[in-house]
Amino acid sequence: MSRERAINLLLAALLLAMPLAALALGELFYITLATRMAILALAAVGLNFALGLGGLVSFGHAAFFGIGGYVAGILSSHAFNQTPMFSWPFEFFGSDQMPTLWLAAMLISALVALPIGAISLRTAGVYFIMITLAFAQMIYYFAISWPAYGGEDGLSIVVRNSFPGVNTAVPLTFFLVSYVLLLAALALFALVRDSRFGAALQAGRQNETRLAAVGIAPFRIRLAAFTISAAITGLAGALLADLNRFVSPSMLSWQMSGELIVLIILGGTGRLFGPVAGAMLFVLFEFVLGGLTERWQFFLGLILLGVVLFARGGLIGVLAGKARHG
Amino acid sequence: MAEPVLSIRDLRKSFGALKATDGVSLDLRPGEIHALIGPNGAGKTTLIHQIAGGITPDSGEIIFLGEDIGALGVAARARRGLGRSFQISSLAPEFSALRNVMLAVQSRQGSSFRFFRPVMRDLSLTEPAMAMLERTGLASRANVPAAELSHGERRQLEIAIALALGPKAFLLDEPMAGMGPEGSRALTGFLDGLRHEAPILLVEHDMDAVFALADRISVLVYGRIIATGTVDEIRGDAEVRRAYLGEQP
Amino acid sequence: EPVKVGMITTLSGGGAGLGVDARDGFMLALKLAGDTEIEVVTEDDAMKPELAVQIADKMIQSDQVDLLTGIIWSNLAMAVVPNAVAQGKFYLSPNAGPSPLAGAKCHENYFNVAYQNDNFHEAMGNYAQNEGIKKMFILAPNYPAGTDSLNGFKRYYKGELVGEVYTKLGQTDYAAEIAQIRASGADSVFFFLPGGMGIAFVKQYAQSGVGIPLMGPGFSFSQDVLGAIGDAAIGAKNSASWSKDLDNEANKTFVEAFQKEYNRLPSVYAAQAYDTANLIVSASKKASVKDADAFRAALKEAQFDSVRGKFKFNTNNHPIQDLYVREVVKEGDVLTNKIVGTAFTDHGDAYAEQCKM
Amino acid sequence: MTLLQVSGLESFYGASQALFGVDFSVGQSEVVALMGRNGMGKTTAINSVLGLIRPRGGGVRFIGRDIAGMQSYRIARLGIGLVPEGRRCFPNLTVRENLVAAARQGPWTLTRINSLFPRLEERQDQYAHSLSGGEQQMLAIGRALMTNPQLLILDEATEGLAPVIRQDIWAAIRRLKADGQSILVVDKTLAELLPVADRCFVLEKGRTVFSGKPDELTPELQDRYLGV
Amino acid sequence: MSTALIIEQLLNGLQFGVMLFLMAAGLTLIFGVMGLINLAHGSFYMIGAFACAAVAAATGSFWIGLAASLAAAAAAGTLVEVAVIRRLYDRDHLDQVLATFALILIFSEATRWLFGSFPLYLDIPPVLAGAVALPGGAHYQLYRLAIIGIGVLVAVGLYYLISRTRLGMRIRAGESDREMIAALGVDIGTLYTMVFALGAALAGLAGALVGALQSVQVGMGEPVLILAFVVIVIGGIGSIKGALVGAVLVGLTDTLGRFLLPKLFTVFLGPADGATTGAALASMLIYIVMALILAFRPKGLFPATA
Ligand SMILES: Nc1ncnc2c1ncn2[C@@H]1O[C@H](COP(=O)(O)OP(=O)(O)OP(=O)(O)O)[C@@H](O)[C@H]1O
Ligand SMILES: Nc1ncnc2c1ncn2[C@@H]1O[C@H](COP(=O)(O)OP(=O)(O)OP(=O)(O)O)[C@@H](O)[C@H]1O
Ligand SMILES: [Mg+2]
Ligand SMILES: [Mg+2]
Repeated sequence: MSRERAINLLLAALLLAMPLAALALGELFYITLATRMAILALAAVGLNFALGLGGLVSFGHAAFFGIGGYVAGILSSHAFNQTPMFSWPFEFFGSDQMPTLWLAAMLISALVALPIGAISLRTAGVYFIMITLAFAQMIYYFAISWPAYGGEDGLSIVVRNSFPGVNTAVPLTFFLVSYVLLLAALALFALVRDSRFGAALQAGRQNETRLAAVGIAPFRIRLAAFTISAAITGLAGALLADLNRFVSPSMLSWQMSGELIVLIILGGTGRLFGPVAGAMLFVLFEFVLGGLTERWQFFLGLILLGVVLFARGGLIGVLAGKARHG
Repeated sequence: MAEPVLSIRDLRKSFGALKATDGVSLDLRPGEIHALIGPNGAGKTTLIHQIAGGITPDSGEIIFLGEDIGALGVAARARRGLGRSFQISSLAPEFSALRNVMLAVQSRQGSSFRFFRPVMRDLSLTEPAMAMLERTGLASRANVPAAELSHGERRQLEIAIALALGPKAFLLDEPMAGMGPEGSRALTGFLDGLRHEAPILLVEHDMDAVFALADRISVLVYGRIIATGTVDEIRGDAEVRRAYLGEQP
Repeated sequence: EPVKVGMITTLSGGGAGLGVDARDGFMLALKLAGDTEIEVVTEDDAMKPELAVQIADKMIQSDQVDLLTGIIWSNLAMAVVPNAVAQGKFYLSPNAGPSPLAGAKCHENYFNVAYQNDNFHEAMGNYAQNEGIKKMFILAPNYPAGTDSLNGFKRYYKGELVGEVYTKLGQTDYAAEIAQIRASGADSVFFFLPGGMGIAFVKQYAQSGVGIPLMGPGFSFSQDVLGAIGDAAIGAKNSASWSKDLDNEANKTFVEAFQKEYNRLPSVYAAQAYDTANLIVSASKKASVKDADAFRAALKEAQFDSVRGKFKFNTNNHPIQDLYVREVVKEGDVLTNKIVGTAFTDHGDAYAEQCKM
Repeated sequence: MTLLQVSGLESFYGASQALFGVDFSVGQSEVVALMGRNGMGKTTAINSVLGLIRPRGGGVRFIGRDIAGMQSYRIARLGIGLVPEGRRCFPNLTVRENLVAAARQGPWTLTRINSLFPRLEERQDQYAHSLSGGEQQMLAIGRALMTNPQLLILDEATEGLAPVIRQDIWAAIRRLKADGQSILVVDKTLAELLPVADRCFVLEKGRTVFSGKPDELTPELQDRYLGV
Repeated sequence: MSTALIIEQLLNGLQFGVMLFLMAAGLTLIFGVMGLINLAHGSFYMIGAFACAAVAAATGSFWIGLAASLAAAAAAGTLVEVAVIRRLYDRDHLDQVLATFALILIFSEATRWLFGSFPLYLDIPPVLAGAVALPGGAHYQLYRLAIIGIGVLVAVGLYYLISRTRLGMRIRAGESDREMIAALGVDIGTLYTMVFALGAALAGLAGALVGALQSVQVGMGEPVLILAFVVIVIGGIGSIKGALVGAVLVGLTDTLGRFLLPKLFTVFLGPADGATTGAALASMLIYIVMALILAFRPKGLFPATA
């Protein structure tokens, strides 16, 4: 077993152990904290399909995160209030079933990602960063000023949506649901990374000309990756909405996009568990420092700076050493 | 005479005032090595790029296996069977030599939209790729990332990738460049055999190799072909000597 | 009976001034009351709704607080309040009062000690109406609080609107809007631009020399921003439920103590938070916070000395209070407000009827 | 006088060692050939001399100073001009800009470069990224000459050049040598290299395995070390 | 709608554009030319504004404040380059993102620590108060005209520096291949420190100049950061001309959009709904324009190299 794999297992175990320990100690909040870590990690794993594998630095992934959240929020608010969302061609009253919401969140995020990706992928490098930002900003400003679902004030979800057979209102249950989804996404990531598709995607990141010259058109590969990536981030958005029982445009903001990128870099760019390590670390810092001092952002900044300067390749980079290239 | 595999008709391309390709017509026949030589900046690489699809010509036709491929993209042309090597090595730097070659094998086998099967455990990818590395003498470096190969080794890898595509025609842009005497000699022998698999359009400044290999030579100067002929014809051509060969021993 | 209070407020970034004032006002009240039973944990929300929710969860689940308070911004309140009251905690708002929480989504454990968001705007609308201003130009950012603001204003102002403009949230250059104001032929301009937007607007407005009188809700001319606006603010009319020169004992004590303690003048946020703290103190004296029903009743009675003079809760737990019109003046070299009129007496809000409680 | 003296040089890429003890030297007004098969460490040795790779063992002395571990810009300013392997022209600069950006005073001027490579003058306002391979090679040589170095290092500088131009380059090298310029050359065409070289060093697997005059490099040795 | 108003709005758009350019000028150097992703650009802008406000308040002179803003931002820039950026040149570009993200947090909180939580006062200097009359009945503020002037001067100066001097060539060379330019004997490290400091100083200058029109408060740099990136990317990274044209385009689009779109929608939807819908669209407008430009010209309006 490689060192990196051992660290990955350890991280997965730690994340699982945290809420269990919390439960044993009666510290319920740490379950919520762990859930948040898992969900942010999931969002970042989503982004990692595009960024880590494809080198597509999307500075607009908050759009999908937020769309996922809003899909969950909107569908469940209609279900809760028993008001139809639309009545043609059939009456649709939304849903408060998590599987339905997840599916819808992933589907709609993917559907939005498709045209955005198709246009954005005409550009490359920093231009890609900025054009994805542009699309996210459009959606953000739309959400802020669109009154139907609360605008900038956001939309609350009155009761947590349900999952057949379990009680999601129990914090641990909801954590487990999120955790399992995170593991599933990680497994998918690992599979895709090592597959033919993943090989093409990664080759495109390293050298687009080379990829095309062997007969694989980079555009379609990337568009597919971007869409998958958006769908997973959208799924995370739906979960976060349920955790917070609230969605608002701040989930769509550029700061959120930036934060997702930061999570990946913090954990280790291009690593399977990079987003997980990053999310765990970031949420932990935010939580611990926030409780210690009012100037927590200053110290958070210092710590992050320390990580970039002294931990080459992020947290996993430091622990596991140089990445091995297949 | 057999139908040409690749046929270029009156191709033109200008960069501003510069006519980089100025009405070039050229055939590549089955089984031949057709060398394209000419001074630096004559437009050889530009011509290769146009055939491979990286640059769109201003006018003219490119017929490959009886089909006009002028409207196709780079990847589509590669899949039709145009295998190329780059004058300045172009590799996936983080991938090992083996994975660089596997990429070509994967493309040759069809769709890259396969999400689940790990490539490194896929013998249908690794075995042909390894075979190509063996043929080009890079087998011992199979697991070294391309970025860590020496210059000459990268040049060899370029060839291995082009081979792995199993193309119906090769476009090789200065394959000898950067290879030591030993490498050049080996590659010369290698290309000599390769022409039976697919014809080669060979751009090369190494005249020993060109004279040893070429069935026909075209000389490109300022975007125009000034002469086409056998080795002996070109060697004897006064203008070619003046413009390109210089004082050959 | 000890009460544990969780204060979530904005202590970093551009909006920190408001949070700092609210916290300081709150703490001052506890200090003056000499109450050692009330323990406060404070945390910075950085103006992010998600973070505010996380902190609320932590305070409720981990710190075991009995009640929450402190949030400045409506969107953060919307994120935190429904969650907190659903977990059986009390929430006392020292500032934000979004309309859903006053109406359909009101809750027995949610008390707003400040105002319903529309109040200040309604007051200004009423003032403009009573003053007989013929042509108004009105301006606010394009987000719910902005549209609510202009709707609040229009609820009482019935004259002609020669311009109704919605700006971009976070906009910093207003040359284009000012040009429109200049060309509109308005008699007066009402604007609602919170935080830095307001500072930028008023400065640029003064620099442009347009000269049509400005009015707005108290936020844009509150003590925390007046220093940054400078003399450009002098003469502007604004509405608030409180002013430093309000003539009552509680207020005198408050203003004096605040200046002494923090070496600056208090703002309306400080005043509201000060009242919030005093309300908690008054209720905790009457009932144990562990007895939710009794404590709720004690809160509802609102028997504390408000710096606003009289204070009582409406059916939706929002204040019924007087609203004043103030004018920015210079005292020595300090800019501040003085009351020039009363816009409403015993004013409630427009959403109370929708509240089924 | 010895201009450059390299002894026992050891260099690493990360953890993997590439040079295990390389020795060579270049004297004043001398043309020295550094030879070896692909991947034997020629480029690594050159990069170590210039401080592009920090040597971990051995000594590098240039005009009597110890330059091992010095920053590469200082080394270059002492008077070493490099034509790197793979050209490395600045793609976002025009031909002219490439030439003048790092130029230093001396006999080599833009005019002289332009007369050496008329092709460059024709293309002077073109960005280097769109130059042909050979043009880039000329530019890399011109750029190094423009720094007016005491020691010129050519790492495969004739790669990709047309035979006529290559003849010109070798002619130029001979002229430079006649003018007293010291040159260290790596090149694959022995037929052209050996006649101009005063001394040869051969590397194998990161070690110097031969040093001597070109005529001492017998066909057997050539076959053993260079595969000719 | 009078012609005077339309002329004035066009001028406003132009002015806003040049102001955007001024705000983006430092970033053009650091990001556009040196190729460093610097999210902390807005922090330098903020530092400039705070330095100017504090010094102007202490000395009573805007001009001394302006000098202080240049000095403070340049000092901060030097510090950042030497302590942080320098260590990241041979790393993945993304490390710069994380590092400068951390710097935003540090600078914002440090500024609040030093200057308190409340916005500071900074007004335009008295000599530049007032307006000049323009033909057609419009008049225009002197200070804003001065900003246009300075913006254009900075643009010309930068253009000259980057395109015409050897220093500019070396910076650009360093962007594409640091190792190679060093191997040619150029002390690229020190050069980059200096240029980074210059970029920071320009950001500080913009902060001071624009700060006099806006609110000098913590966090003021963040919206600027995004706008500055937008401007540079629309224009084409590395091109000064592009940045200027991009800025003016954004300025005009934004101003005219804010002005005209609500009017347009009012015709269909009535005053209140029309105004909000128009405003919503107006706030998305520059991003729509940016997306359109990049969709059709994937390297911006003036790609620096083909
Ligand atoms: N995008 C471009 N813009 C302007 N000029 C170009 C462009 N691309 C190529 N050129 C010019 O066109 C000419 C032909 O270039 P090309 O690379 O085809 O030459 P080549 O024959 O391959 O030369 P070499 O043997 O040196 O590689 C050169 O003079 C080159 O500078
Ligand atoms: N960036 C690198 N990282 C790791 N290893 C490297 C790197 N560059 C070169 N090497 C290795 O160092 C050894 C020496 O390489 P070097 O480039 O010095 O050879 P060379 O003699 O110049 O060969 P060539 O004639 O092919 O240019 C080779 O084994 C090569 O694989
Ligand atoms: Mg070529
Ligand atoms: Mg080499």
